[in-house]
Amino acid sequence: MCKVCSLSRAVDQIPNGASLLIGGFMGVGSPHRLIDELVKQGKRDLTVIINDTARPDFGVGKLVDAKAIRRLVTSHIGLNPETQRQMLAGEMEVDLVPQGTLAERIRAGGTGLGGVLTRTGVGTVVAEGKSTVDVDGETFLLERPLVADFSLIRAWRADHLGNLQYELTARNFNPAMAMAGATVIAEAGEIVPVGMIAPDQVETVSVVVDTLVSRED
Amino acid sequence: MCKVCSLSRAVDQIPNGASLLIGGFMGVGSPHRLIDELVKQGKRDLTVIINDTARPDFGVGKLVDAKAIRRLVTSHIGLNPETQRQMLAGEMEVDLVPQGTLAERIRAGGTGLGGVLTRTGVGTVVAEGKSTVDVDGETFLLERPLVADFSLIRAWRADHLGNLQYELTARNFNPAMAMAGATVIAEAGEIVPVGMIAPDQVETVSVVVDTLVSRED
Amino acid sequence: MDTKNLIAQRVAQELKAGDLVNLGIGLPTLVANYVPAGTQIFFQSENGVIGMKPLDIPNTSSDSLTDAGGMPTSVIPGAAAFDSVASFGFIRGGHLAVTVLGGLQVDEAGQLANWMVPGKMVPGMGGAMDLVSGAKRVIVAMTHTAKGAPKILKACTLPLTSVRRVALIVTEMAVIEPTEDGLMLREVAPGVTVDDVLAATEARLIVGESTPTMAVAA
Amino acid sequence: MDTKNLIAQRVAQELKAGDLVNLGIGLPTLVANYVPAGTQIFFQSENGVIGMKPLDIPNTSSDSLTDAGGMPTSVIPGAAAFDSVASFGFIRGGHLAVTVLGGLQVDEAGQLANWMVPGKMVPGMGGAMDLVSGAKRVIVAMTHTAKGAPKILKACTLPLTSVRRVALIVTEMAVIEPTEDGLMLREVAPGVTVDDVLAATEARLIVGESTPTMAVAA
Repeated sequence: MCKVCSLSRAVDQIPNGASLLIGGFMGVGSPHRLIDELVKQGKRDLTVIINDTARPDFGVGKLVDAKAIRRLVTSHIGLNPETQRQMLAGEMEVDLVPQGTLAERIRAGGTGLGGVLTRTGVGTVVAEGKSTVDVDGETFLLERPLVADFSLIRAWRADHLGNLQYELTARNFNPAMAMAGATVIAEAGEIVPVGMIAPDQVETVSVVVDTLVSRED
Repeated sequence: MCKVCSLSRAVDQIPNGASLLIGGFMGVGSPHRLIDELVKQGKRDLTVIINDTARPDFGVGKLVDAKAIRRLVTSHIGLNPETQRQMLAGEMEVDLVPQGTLAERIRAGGTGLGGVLTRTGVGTVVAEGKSTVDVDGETFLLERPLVADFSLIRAWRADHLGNLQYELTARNFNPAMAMAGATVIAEAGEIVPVGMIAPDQVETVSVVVDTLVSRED
Repeated sequence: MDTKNLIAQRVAQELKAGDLVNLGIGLPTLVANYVPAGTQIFFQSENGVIGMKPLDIPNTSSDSLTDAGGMPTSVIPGAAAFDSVASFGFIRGGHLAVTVLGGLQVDEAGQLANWMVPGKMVPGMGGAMDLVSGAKRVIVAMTHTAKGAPKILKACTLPLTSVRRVALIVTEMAVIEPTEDGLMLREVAPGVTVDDVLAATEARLIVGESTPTMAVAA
Repeated sequence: MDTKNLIAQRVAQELKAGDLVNLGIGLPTLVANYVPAGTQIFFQSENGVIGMKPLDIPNTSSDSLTDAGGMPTSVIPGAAAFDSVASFGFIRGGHLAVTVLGGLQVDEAGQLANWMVPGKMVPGMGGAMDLVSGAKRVIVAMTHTAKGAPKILKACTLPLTSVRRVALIVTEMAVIEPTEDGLMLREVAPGVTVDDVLAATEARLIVGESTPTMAVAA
C-alpha cells in the first residue's frame, strides 16, 4: 500500500477542467513542485480554490501566468496584478470570499457539515444571493461547504504512510484542505520512516492522503 | 501578568449555579484536581457540559455522587448508574447530545459560529423541537452553539504564560472547551518555562487561558 | 466457534486494506481479531486516535491512551492522536470506510435502533448517531434474536439511531443487505437453512434463487 | 512626527497588557512600535501565529514564518502557530481584544468600507470582513482625508466591510468614537482645532463642551 510516486505520475491523475484545493498563503506553504508540474503538463480550465494568488511568477501565480485557471475562489488577489487583469478582462471568473469564511467552508466540506453560519459578510455585497438563518434572534449568513476533485498539499514532513506534519505559518490552509479533496496529493520537504512522527505530532492523518510525491530524483 | 494561582483560589472564582465545560472522556483527560476541589468546596446547582459522566467515584462521577449537578449536557452516561438513577428520579436534568454534535457545538461557541448544520440526528428524537435547514436539497439539523461561564481543562504540559499541550486520548474535548469558556481554568501535569513549548507544539494558546493551577504544594 | 466470534469473522471479510474502520464496544471489537495478517486496517477510536491496536504487552499501558470505553490500549507505528472535534470530522466527513456497531433492532427500511430502551436503559447515544450518519458503510453486527424474539422487524419500536439505511446486517444466522427494495438475504450461516432465517425474522426478507453459505471457519 | 506615526502612537494607547491584537498591513503595523516597554501585547497574524514580532536580527528569517503580507517575521518566546481555521476561530470567536485596520471610508453609523473601489481596485477582502465582524474592538487608523476629500462621510459610497459599528477612528486630526447617537469627537491632535476637524469631515460630528488634545509626542 505504498502511496509514494513520482511528481509526473502524481500530476498525471489530474485532468483538465478539474477542481483543485491548493494550500498556501502568499505562496508560503504552497506545493511549489506540484504547481510547477501542473504548468509543465499544460493543464487548463482548472477551478482553483486558494487563499490568494501570491505574486506573478511565484506559487500559484505561475498558474495564473499560464492562464490555466478558468475559475478562482479566493480571499485576496491584491498583490497579483495579473489576476486582477484577467478578472477585469473577463478571462477568469473570480469568486471573492472572506478569508475566515473560506477556511470554514473548506472545513465544512471536509467534515460533513451542511454549511457555515457566520456573521461575516451579513449586510454586505458578500451576502448577495445567499440565504440567512436566524439563531436566537441574530442573523447569520449561510455559506456552503467547499470540496474539490483534488487537494494539493505542502507538508514540512511526511512518513511513508502519508502522515503529515506542518511548520509555522506554512501550515495555513493545508490541514483543512487535506480533508476536503476527493483525492489528496501531498508533497513534503522530507519523507521519514513510519513511526518517526509521533502520534501527537501528526497533523494530517495518513488515511486521507492518497498520493505522496517522492523526493526529487 | 502571572496567571498561576493555587487550586483553592482557582476554584473560589466559581459560584454555585455556574455553568462549566469540563474536559475528559471516561475520566481520561479530566481535570481531576479541579473536580476534587469543586467537591471539597461544596459547589452546587452546577450546569455541567462534558462528554460522559465516567464512573461513580471517578472523574466527574464525583460531582454526580456529591449531587452537585443540577443540569447535565452529555453524550453518554451508560457506565455511571448513579447518573442514570438521578436522571430517572428527576433529581438531575440530563440533555443527551450526539458526541460529534456536542464537540461541534462547543467549537461553534468558541469560534463565533451561529450554529452547526449536521445530518446527525435528523428524523430521530434528537431532532424534536429543533429547526432544520435545507442546503442544496438536503436537510440538516440546526444545533445551537454551547458556551459556559467556566472551562475546566486538563493539559499534559503548560508554560507559565498558559500555553497548553495535550497527550494522546487525554486530549479529547479539552482544546475545543478551552475556546468556549468565559473564564478558562487549566491544570497541567507539568508547568515549564516560557519558550519550552515550541510554537508548533502549542495546542491551546495562552491568550485564552485565564488561570493556571499551580503545582501541588 | 461461538456466536459472537462467528459474526466477527464474517464481518472482518468486509474490510479492505487501507480502510479506516471504527469498531463499537462489545461484539464489534472482536472483528479486529479476524483481519488477515498482512492486511493493514486503520482502526479509529472516537476518543481521538487512528491506528489503535489491543494492548498485548503487559505493563505497557498509559493513563493517556485508552479506547472509547476508557480501557488502556496501544497503537501501531504511524498512528495519530487528535481531539474530539477532529475525530468526529473524520466520522461525519465520510472518511470512515466502515463502522461496525451492535444493534437492538433493524427494520425493513434498514434503519437501526441501538441506543436506548425508553424507561429502562438510557445510556446515551455517545458517538453512535454520528457513526451511523457519517461512515461510508455501516455494518450492524448483532445476534439474530434476543431471548428468542426477532430483532429484525417490520418497523423498529425503539428510538432510531439514524434514518439512514445501513449497508449490511451480519448475525450468527445470516448476512442481510438492506436495499431500496427491501432486505435481501445474501448468505446463511453453516448449518442454517433459509427457512430457519425466515422463521427467526419478523421483517420480510427477499430470498434469491440460491443463497450461499457464509465462508467462515467452524 | 509624521502623520502615520502620530496615528500609530495614539492607537497604541488603546492596547492593554495581555491583549490579543491584530494589526492590518501598512499604517496599522506601525502601532507595534509604540507599545510601552514592559507591556506584553500578543500580536496575531491571521496567516497563523500569535506572538509575532518584527524580524530585528539580520539573517534569522525562515521561509516558513511570515506575516500576513508574506514577509519574513519573528516571534516572542511563548508564541504559537496554528492553521487558518484556528486563526479565524480566534477572530470570529471574540478572542481578539483589538483589531487595527486602515480605512477608505467610515460613515455616521460607524460603518467601515476598506476593501474595494468598484471597477478600479479589487484586491479582495482577505481577513478584513472577519476581523471587523469578530474582534471585540475595531479601531480604524487612517488619514482624515484623501487628496483633500473627506473620508468620514454621512454614508459610505464604497462597499461596506461590515455593517457592525467600529469602536474608534483615529486620524492625524482627531479621535472619533462612533456611538448609538452618532460620531462623538473625543480628541483633537496637537495644533488642530475643533473647527479644523469639522471642516475636514463630511459626517456630522457631536462635539462636547471641551475637547481634549491627544497625548502624543510631537
